[in-house]
Amino acid sequence: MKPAPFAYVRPDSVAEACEILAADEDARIIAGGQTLIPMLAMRLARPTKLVDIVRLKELRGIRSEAGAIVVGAVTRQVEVERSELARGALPLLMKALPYVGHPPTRNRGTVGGSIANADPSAEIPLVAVTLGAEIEIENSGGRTSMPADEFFIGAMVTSVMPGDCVAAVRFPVWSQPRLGTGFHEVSARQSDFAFVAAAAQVALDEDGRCIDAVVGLGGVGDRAQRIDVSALVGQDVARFPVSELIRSATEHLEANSDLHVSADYRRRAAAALGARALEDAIAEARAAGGVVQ
Amino acid sequence: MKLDIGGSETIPGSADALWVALNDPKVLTRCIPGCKSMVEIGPDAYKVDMQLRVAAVGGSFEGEISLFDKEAPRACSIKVSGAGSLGHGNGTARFEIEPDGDHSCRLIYKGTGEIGGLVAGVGQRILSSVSKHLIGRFFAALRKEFEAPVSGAAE
Amino acid sequence: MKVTLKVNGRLRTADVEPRKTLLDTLREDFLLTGSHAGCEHGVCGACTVLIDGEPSRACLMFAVQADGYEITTIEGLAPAPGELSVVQDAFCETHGLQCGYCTPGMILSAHALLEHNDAPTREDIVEAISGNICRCTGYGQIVEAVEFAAERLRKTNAPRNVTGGSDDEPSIDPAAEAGAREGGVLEAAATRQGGRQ
Amino acid sequence: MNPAAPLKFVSSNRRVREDRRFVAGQGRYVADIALEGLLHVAVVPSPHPAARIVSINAAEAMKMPGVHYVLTGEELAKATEPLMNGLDTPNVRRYPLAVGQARYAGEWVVAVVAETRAQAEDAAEKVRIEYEQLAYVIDSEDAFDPKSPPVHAGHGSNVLLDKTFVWGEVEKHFAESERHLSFRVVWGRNSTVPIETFGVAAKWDPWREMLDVWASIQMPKYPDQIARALRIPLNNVRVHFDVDVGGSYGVKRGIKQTVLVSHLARVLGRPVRLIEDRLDNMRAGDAHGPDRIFDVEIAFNDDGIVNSMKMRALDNVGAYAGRSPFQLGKPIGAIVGPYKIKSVQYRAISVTSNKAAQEAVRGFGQSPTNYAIETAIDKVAVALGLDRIEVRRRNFIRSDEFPYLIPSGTRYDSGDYHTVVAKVRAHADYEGLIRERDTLRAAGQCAGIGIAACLEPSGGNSSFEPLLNEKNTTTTWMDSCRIVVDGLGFVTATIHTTSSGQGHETLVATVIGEVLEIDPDLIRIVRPDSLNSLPSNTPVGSRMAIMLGGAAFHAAQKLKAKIIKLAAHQFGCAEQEVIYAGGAVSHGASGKKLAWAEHVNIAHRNFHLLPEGMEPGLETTHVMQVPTGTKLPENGRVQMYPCHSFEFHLVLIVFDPVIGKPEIRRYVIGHDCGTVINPHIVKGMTLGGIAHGIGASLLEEFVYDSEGQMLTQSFMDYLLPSSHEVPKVEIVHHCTPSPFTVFGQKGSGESGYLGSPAAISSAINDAVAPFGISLAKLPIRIAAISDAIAAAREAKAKVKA
Repeated sequence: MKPAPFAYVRPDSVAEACEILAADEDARIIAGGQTLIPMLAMRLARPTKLVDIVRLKELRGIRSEAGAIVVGAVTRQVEVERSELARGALPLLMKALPYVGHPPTRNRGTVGGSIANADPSAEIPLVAVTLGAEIEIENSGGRTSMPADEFFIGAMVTSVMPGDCVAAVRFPVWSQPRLGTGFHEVSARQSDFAFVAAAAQVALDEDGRCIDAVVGLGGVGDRAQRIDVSALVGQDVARFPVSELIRSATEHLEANSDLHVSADYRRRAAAALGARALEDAIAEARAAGGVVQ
Repeated sequence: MKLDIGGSETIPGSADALWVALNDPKVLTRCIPGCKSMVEIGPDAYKVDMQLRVAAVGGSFEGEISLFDKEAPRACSIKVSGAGSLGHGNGTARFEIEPDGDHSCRLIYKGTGEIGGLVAGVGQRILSSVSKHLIGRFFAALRKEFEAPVSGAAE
Repeated sequence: MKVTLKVNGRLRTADVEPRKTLLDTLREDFLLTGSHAGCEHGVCGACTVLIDGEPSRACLMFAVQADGYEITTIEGLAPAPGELSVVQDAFCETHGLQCGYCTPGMILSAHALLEHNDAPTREDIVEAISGNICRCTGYGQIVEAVEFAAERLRKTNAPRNVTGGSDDEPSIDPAAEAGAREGGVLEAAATRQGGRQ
Repeated sequence: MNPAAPLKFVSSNRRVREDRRFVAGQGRYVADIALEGLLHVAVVPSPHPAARIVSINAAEAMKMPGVHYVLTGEELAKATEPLMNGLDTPNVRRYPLAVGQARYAGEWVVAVVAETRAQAEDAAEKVRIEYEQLAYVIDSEDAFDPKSPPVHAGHGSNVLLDKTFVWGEVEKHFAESERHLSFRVVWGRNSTVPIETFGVAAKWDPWREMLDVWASIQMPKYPDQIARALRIPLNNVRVHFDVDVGGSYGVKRGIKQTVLVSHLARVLGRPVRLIEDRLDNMRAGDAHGPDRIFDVEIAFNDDGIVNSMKMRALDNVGAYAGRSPFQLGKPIGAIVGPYKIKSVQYRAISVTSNKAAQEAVRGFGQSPTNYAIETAIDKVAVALGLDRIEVRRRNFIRSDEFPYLIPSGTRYDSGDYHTVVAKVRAHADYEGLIRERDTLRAAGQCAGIGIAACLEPSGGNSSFEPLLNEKNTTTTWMDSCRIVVDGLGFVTATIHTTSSGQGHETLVATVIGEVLEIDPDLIRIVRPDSLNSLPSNTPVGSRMAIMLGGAAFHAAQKLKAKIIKLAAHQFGCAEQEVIYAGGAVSHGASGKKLAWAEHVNIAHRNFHLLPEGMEPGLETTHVMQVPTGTKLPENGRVQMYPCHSFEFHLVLIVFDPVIGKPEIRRYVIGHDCGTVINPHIVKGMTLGGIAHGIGASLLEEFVYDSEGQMLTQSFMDYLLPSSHEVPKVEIVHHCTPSPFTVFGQKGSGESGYLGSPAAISSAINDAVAPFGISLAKLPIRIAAISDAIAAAREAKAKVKA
């Protein structure tokens, strides 16, 4: 299992990387390589050239910026796990990260790599979609950004064009004091691809009414998706039939089947885990500050 | 790995125009994702060369496409088979065209495919998603043929 | 391409194709065969090495990507020839292995865990080794080994291995002992017996 | 030795001596062996499950950089004999590369040799093969149908074996029994899948006419098979046994790989190596395990006593068969499990199909059969509303009934099943476990207790071969040990096979140390090459503690006898008058004593002091025959294995009814393998076996789709348990020594694995029982549990409506 031959370049800047990519449509970016290298080894992928961006400082780091946390594309997943900044501001991402691969792959895998790879089961894209993150893309024209929901098109398919480089992910930070998150997933083994993953984040007011709530599901269909839980907003969460809401929101989801689980299974698990994630988020938010009812 | 495909697409063209387009190897070459050439090897039979790519995954395929059970201009069956570095596949589908006004029609399709070899052996988890995406790309390209006709498109 | 890698504290140079993995380079160019190929697609962990102290898959990195990092392989763990690290010795103590194929990667993962946590819970250990598949042991004695190593590391000021030397090689000099008549060579070490105290 | 003397080294918690080199990364596996001028092989797999090979065009491949050779099946077949067949099926021929026709998707069709593996893979892509697809058959029952397309046209059908045994008065017992029940269970195709794939390197020296082979091998008669296939004298083959094997548990047979590589080494005059990559290994390492459908009928009474059983086992061996059909034969030696079932009808059917070939897997077919038997016992208990442990207790052979002759002709050596079960019950607090289960159920969870009791036949007799193939008249499966005391008094002993983590060096040193009363750590154990070896049948069938341990014991006894004779001669007394202790011999009456070094000195240097007729030097050898294995089968009955270890599993599993992901909350195993030689090793085997069984019952399967394509070619879809999936296991020990072995030891290399799939299935079925459903196919996937519960709930809702 050895890759087909390719050339290797390590440009000094994102601009240079974009130039190389634009000039050769068969060139591919490599960052952490934790997904790309197996594909190379099996010869599923056979680029002419690998453009190694993992050491580009301009793509690295975690910073707080205008109501968001911006994570540079080549920031390793383990660096986010260990980041105090992320821990405080992105509790949902922190809950999801332990499910990403296993420790050795998180040591090398990058946040941008996971985004660019767009696996329908991947946790980081799920959190990005759930929170409505923006994906920053750089190319010869400069940097633009795009909502995660538009960025992900299907399994391994994104809006990235030849010559584009995912530069950063801008996760919105919720500032409400009563914030709660929930994350659940089911997979055959803990470190496997999720059959279904569910993420939820909720903000409550002093009285326990929902100010904002989001629920996202991964692994069910071709890409991570948000489900509509807007009915919860303005409601007293203590009295709201959460599982009913999730059940109706997931009833007609398009779901895939594979040799491990059926589409029906995915729909059932989506309803169950979605409800569990939302319930967890609500419980956490109720426990956070304010008056617990 | 078996794949069931099926659905219907609205095409912004007349049923007759769609029929002509679907029988035109030039149109098909443009619409089939990754298709580099289609060479006629017999009546309604073509040899195709494809350079398929979905994200990082890609490979070259050689195969054949044939049309049969034609009921012009309303229905036909298509048979596709091919093999390449990623594996091999074959499938048949039945197309039916229903007029939907003067300048629009519906293309209803249903079929089954089978994918084997490497890509089925290591990628079964996302194979159906990827196939759906490719079919989607085909129809998007087909619609484009009618929205903004380029030279050589069906009239 | 020429690459210069820092492996086990030493700079090593090799001329490799870009497609050559760090694993194959370590094994073929540097003859460090303690890192093993199990799946070559990042699942089994037999190729685990430490990169800047963190367990990583040597099959999921090309040698051309690896310059500038501190790479530690199993060969870099033993303090001296014939002498084992605390973690290595603990694996011997609990028999945390059978065929030995996954063992180097497993030990490096355990080593990295204990570097930053010398009082890991069972869950911490299970998580730390979850990327290393062992087909032989069912992990029970591996978890015990890591617990035992942690315990020893916490008492790191106490002399290690007070019960005697290694168990495999005779520590006595056969030539010196060969002349002994009473008792004879073979009884000399009969009291040295392995086993946890 | 003195049976009353306490054991000094045996059963003590000594370190495993092999471990030191492995923890240092100093194991020496086949991929680590450096050979000057080594060439590498990549193979081209067939994409089709059945296809005629119309043409092969290697012109482009030959032009690729670094390429030395492209070998086809036709060429190889001309130069070699077909690989060994276990059954008498001469038209089911197998060669390392497909000849004329490919019979499963993934089968190796062409081999490419190049300077590097990467170059070989580059060139392999350029080989153009034209196929004509043929009809194929995948499903086992379809393959059994005479109308199915035969995988081997020359054989005429897909049935390799269809043999019905009737042991005892089955029909009478069925007629007399108050109740009957029948069911089907399916054991999905899985295997042991060691982390090291199979690898082999071969070098041919035309001047010495010597083929040197290094391989990660666990294959009985491996050198013989190489020589036969290559048509060269056996003494032209030198297999190096001092290669560490990265796990096997049965499957590392590798004969096709070896013949392929050896042929290439001869043709090219350069050493050649093939290390399967994971894709090669999964799809065509020919190392898949049993793939079996059981139809079982049980006749029993209202009190739960099982009188008789009819079992039909249909096994799908895939496209080719070496010894794999015999995996239906070994279970005959424990066909009634630990129970006093009076009669059995057993129909063993082995079919070919267009799947990859099957190979021996840990337990050699016993674990699937145990799963079927234990499912039957659970069903009897459920049918009668009796406690499942109680039903087992009622049917167990009692400890005072051993040796116990079972209907199929094997005499079980010893056991105390009731006591083991009682100890487990007490340790686990069975009643408390039931309360815990019921509490979980009341809280809306699915919870179930799993129970399995089973035997591990051990000692490596292979009487199933003559039983299933009358042309085979083999009645010995010996193993050997040689002990040499050198001129300075140091002891070296030999093992004549490879080792894949079972601790044979520790075993042999411990046994010899025990007999000679010397420190085992001072005994060196070596694995000479095959030309310097005594007979061995490799560590198959949980045989090494019994056979290699036995051989070492007897060789040491011979050595001790020689020393005693030598010393008595010096003392001028009878041998009976001297006492051997700690390597020294003393004569009580005279107070004379001769130390170890003095025996050594006399034997090595003082011929004039030796008793008449004694050979100089200190060296002894013992070739051991399997205890109890002496006869050919008679009337379908045979003494199969000498020893029978016992294990009893008690498991609590819980899962959410919608998510369906089983969590093993508690796992207790009672284990009795007689005298334990090294507790670390036995513990490791048991824990590892349970983990392996967790894989077989919940996660692992080689899945083929209806078109004959394998969907699980990587570790992303073939799922081996990680540390997260294996719970902490509690082991309850018991020791019932075997009367047939030197220390009372029994085998333990398959322990845990033989019962854990049955126990886990039992727990899950107990958990879903409230829904009125059962899950009858392993592995039991998460979705299968959840889907079945959902369907049951829906059906119930419909009835209500």
